[in-house]
Amino acid sequence: MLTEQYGPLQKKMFQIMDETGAILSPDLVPDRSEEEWLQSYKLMLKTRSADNKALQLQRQGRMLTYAPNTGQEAAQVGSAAAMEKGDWLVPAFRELGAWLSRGVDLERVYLYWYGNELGSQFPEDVRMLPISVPIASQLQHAVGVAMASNIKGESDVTVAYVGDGGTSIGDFSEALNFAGVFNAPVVFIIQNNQYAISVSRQKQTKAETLVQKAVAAGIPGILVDGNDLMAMYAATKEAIERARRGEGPTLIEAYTYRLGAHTTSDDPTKYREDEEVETWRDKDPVKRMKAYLIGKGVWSEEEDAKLIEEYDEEALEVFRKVEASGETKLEDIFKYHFREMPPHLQEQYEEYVQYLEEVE
Amino acid sequence: MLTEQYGPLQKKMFQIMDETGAILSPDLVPDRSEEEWLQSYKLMLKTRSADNKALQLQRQGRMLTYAPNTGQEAAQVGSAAAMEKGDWLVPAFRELGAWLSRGVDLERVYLYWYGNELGSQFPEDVRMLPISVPIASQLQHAVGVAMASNIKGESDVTVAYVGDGGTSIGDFSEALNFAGVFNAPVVFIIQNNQYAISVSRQKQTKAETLVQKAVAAGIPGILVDGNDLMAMYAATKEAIERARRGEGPTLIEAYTYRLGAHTTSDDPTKYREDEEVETWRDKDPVKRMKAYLIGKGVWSEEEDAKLIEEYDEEALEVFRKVEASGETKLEDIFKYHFREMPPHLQEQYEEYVQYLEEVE
Amino acid sequence: MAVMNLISTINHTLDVELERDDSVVVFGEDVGLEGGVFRATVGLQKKYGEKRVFDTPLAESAIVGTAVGMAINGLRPVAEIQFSGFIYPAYNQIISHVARMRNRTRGRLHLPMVIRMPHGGGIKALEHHSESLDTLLGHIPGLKVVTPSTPYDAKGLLLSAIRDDDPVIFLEPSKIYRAFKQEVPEEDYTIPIGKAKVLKEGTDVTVVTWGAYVHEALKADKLLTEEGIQAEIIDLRTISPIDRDTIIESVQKTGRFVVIHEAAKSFGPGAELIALVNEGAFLHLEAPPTRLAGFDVTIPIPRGEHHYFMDAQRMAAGIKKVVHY
Amino acid sequence: MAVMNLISTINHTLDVELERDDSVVVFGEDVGLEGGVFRATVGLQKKYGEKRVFDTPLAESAIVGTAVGMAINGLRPVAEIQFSGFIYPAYNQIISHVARMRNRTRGRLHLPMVIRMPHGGGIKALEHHSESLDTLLGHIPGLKVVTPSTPYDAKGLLLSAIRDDDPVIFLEPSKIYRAFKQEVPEEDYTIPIGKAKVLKEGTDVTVVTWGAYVHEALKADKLLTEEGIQAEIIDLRTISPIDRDTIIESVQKTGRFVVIHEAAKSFGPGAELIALVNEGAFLHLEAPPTRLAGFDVTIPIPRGEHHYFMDAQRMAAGIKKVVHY
Ligand SMILES: Cc1ncc(C[n+]2csc(CCOP(=O)(O)OP(=O)(O)O)c2C)c(N)n1
Ligand SMILES: Cc1ncc(C[n+]2csc(CCOP(=O)(O)OP(=O)(O)O)c2C)c(N)n1
Ligand SMILES: [Mg+2]
Ligand SMILES: [Mg+2]
Repeated sequence: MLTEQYGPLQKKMFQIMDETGAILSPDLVPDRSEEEWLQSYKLMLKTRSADNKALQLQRQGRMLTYAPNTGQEAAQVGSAAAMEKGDWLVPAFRELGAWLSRGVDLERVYLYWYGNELGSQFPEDVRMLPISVPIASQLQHAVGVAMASNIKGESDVTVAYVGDGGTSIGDFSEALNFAGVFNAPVVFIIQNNQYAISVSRQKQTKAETLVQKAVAAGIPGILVDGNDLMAMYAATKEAIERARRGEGPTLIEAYTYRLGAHTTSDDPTKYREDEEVETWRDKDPVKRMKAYLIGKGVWSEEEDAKLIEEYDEEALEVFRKVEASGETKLEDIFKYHFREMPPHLQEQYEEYVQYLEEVE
Repeated sequence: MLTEQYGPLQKKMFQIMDETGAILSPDLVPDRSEEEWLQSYKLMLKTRSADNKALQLQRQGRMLTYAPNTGQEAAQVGSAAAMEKGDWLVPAFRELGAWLSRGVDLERVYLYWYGNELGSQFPEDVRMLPISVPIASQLQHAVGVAMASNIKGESDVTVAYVGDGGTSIGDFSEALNFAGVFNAPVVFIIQNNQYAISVSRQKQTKAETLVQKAVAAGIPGILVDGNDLMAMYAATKEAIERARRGEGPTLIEAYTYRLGAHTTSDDPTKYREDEEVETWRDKDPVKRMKAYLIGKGVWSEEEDAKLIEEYDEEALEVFRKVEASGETKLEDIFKYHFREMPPHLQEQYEEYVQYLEEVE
Repeated sequence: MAVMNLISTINHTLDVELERDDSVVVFGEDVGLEGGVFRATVGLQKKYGEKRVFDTPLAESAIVGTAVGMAINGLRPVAEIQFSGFIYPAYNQIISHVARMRNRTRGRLHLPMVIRMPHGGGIKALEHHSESLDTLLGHIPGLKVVTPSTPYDAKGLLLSAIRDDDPVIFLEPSKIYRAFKQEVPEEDYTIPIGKAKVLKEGTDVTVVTWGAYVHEALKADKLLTEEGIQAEIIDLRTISPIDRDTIIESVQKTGRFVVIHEAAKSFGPGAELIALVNEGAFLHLEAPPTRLAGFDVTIPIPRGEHHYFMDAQRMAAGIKKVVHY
Repeated sequence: MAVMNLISTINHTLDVELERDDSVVVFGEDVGLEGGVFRATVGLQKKYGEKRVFDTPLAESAIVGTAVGMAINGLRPVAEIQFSGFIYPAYNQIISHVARMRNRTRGRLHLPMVIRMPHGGGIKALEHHSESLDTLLGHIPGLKVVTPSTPYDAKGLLLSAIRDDDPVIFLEPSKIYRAFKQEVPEEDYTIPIGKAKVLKEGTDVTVVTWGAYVHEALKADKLLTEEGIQAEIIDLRTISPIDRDTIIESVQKTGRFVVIHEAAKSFGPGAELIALVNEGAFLHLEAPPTRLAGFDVTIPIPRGEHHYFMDAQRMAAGIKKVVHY
């Protein structure tokens, strides 16, 4: 069990691959074909392209506030890759790589950040909850979803995400505690990207690691190099399997870094040193995985450059579609509050429509 | 350091005295005179008398809902005895022994449970916050009080209480985490009396101990036999001294048992076995301390019986006074919301007074 | 037909629905083994097992938050909050998620869930055990808020609430949990959410109230009748959305309006009803629409609570003022 | 006299008070090192040190809860909540403790503390960043709730708030943080809490609003003036306690009343004002007192928010209806 070797109190970080893409522990490499790793890698690239494009568009004033993922792709794609068909994904708001891995359309994602609630109207077969802005509150939903799986006797597992900042909020602790008590089949993944907006991980808690918060709930945990796709996959896989066997929840701390800004509204130079960022650029999860795949002979610089270009174009294409979608339809802001619109809401809607007709 | 030997992960419980009152570890006995121990013992007796009287009066329909302390006197008196003059006490609602130790009048206490807010109007020199009904919310106040001591450069320490049930609420985790981050001079004492109303400690969390929740905040902790007055005193003393030295917060789990009902409104036979209660009666902290003191020759059965009788009478006396105090004065429910009553409140008050005059 | 008080009706109704619908689950603090501090769920764990009726750790936010997740994943959770005054730790979950999930996902997810709790005061309880949440919940778009005043209504409304595909907050007036009994049909029936009930017709003044105050208002009505005043007494039953039609129709007839509630006056539910009456019956008004409301104070603990809660006499005095305006 | 926008005025005012009074401390998420996501506290940590101006972990309940403790132990905490939509996790602390400590202890403890936050919407922000808390805070006995609409008022009101011996919630309309500049005196001055301000006298209709909508209402007033309508425009400034006298006096003069607010309509702040107007000026009313309010919906994210927030034209149309009733 990885959680025994790299448990909350071992003060060791689980890694399979080093910063150059070299395998540190061949026996720990998960049983997956090179093709499968390549697929995951492509999802990482796609995530990064989508990020870059969103930022670029935002600077052009075409996109609204956007929360970038660059640097965290392995934590996101690696964990999601370990999920199976019926499993549920419960996001915070910075897991683009995981969403794309689970079949969410980039179009929906862009639509959301473009400011339309239709961006959260996922297709029926995508078992993902919408983005949750109130930090950590989503973890309780995740536990509830997982408890329901238990109650109904179904074997689906729920994978939920939260940031390092989110571990300070009461909802986080309550969720872990409920998960422990009800033996809920849920995997909590902390993307510890070292910052909550400007507040560094060190100011967030005196705990030496975030994963040791699992101890409070009496559940297992593991500290993982979040920039190591293979380690993230392996740790999540083990946790999901444990949950599916009826052995309850796990907390995973993915130790990673947000290379970009918190969102397009902030300026990270105000609160961190370039030097620090540079150190982490060396640990870039994409670079690392690329080196591995090229080393294995299943990928090349040329293919890489070409694919990035493709993804960039695709992202722009998708955005153009989103941009063309225009404003939210008036009726949409009224009609989804209840199965049936209550009379007062119906009236407010009609009055407003009438007003709009009058002023036109 | 006791917290090292009996820390959150040692799975050992700190004890000095066994169930018969015999000293297990003479070298750990705190440096206190027999007279001081006797004083603490008397406070335990006084607490129990006040409890018994309140219950008796409640059955007679003279007292309202009351939350008994019987069985937890050592946890309460032992911890409070370690406090010094300027230190702050932040209660939950079941720490009568601690309140009395800190100079709160039984009259105020009875007045509170009798249903008058004046029961929380402590004299200026009593540094105690009022009872906090919303479970665990008071811990954040405690941290704030302690942070203020730090900010002002004062050396007072804050001692705060919570129940086992209270450790499941988000406010508990947030408070510990803040205390850690700000190195607040605060001691958190969990009175683990094994139940939160009907919910047993086992159902409250999967954590093997409650003290291990300290790990989540990266702060030290200690599991203490809460029915052992000396151990409670020693552990709290050490924690307070650490805090006063500027070394931050500590979590203490006082392992104890509520021998009575949750409050006068519940019937514990609905959720626990008599057998279990009996086992715990053998561990009665009062009995244990009495045996010790009698063994030391500083106390006798006769003195004991006499003092109990005195305390019983005193409690009744106090209650009679409270009972005679009658109803809350009308103006009291209006005039304490703000330094000055705003006009609308003044008007509501006057209108009502007028109405009362009219109907008389 | 059995004769039941309010609390045993709640118990009976949960039983009916747990039996009928496998997706219903019931939980909260002390709800399982003990059967609830008011005994609302007594016997249900034994009958339906620990998977469907269970105790939770002490954490209101998680109780509501996990209910959200359960509702998403195919269950119909019925969560108990031990007292309405302990809902506040769950307020973020309620306002940010319970009320918004359907709209946020444009209909993709919806939350068939009920949060039920003892509500209101007058039971000589400790601080925080007497709170009125009418405004604090009624103001939140996306919630339905219901409060029965009789065992009969409680069953019909609770069944509607559990079967509703959207979240319903179910406020149970604790003061009348055991105040009186009533015949409650064994069989299945529902009462629509969003409909007020005219308890007694009258022509002189419209009196709207709900929860425990309904019974005090009916007593006040007797006093008024003695003086020849014909009040129309309406039990609001649903706090949100309000049944405007019933109220406005009544005020158009009587020309006078009084709303009586436990909650504090300022920004209280009475304000909303007065605004509605202005919108719908302005030209019919013969006196200022008036609220008899809680003072703008924290509800006193027992020795002072009689100052806060209104009795029939005070209600009658207030109504008379409006009639004689 | 310096020319400042709203956000720099907040910064300046905190600076003034940190300088003047050692017991003032300023904290919240991103408040210290970064100086706040809106830059309200920029430079203050450098000037006053980490003991008095600091970042907290991400936990609103603890931010407010520790402020309570600090206030008890002799400080004057000024806590920032990053956006009003993130106040909900702290709602228990606010309602159960902030609002009640003085009354609970019958005056023994009181809480000189301020909770300030960006408030309201219209800035094309993400979900939960556009919330209006008027009712949800105004309804709580024991709180004062203030919201300035200009830099000048912001300084005077914030100084009053910090110096108040009771808790004050200070809501800053984020939409106008940088919308315009104004001359703000360098020296010390306060504006009393609980006083509305008549911005423009008029005889035809009383219009009450606050926060960012004040400026839209003044634009609407221009449109009305063009049509010969003389509106009296009042900036409420304090949401609780409401300055009834100013409003009622105005309505007694104009006979017509319109309240305009961002918050959802039902159980919203407009209802309270309408109730007050009924209580104080019923016989003067020539038209139904009317609210122009947010729809009873969750505030839409950016592509739909223009449907929700009112512009001057829509306000003017609504006011005209009341005038021509
Ligand atoms: C309850 C709450 N408080 C404050 C915010 C504002 N906010 C948005 S993101 C953020 C930081 C989150 O940090 P972290 O959890 O580490 O996630 P990251 O942004 O690093 O992915 C804050 C404070 C919020 N969304 N919710
Ligand atoms: C937030 C909140 N939820 C529920 C309650 C109701 N309640 C009062 S005491 C109690 C149990 C507390 O258990 P514990 O913390 O173990 O303290 P004990 O009563 O054992 O001293 C509960 C659930 C409350 N007071 N506050
Ligand atoms: Mg982070
Ligand atoms: Mg307990």
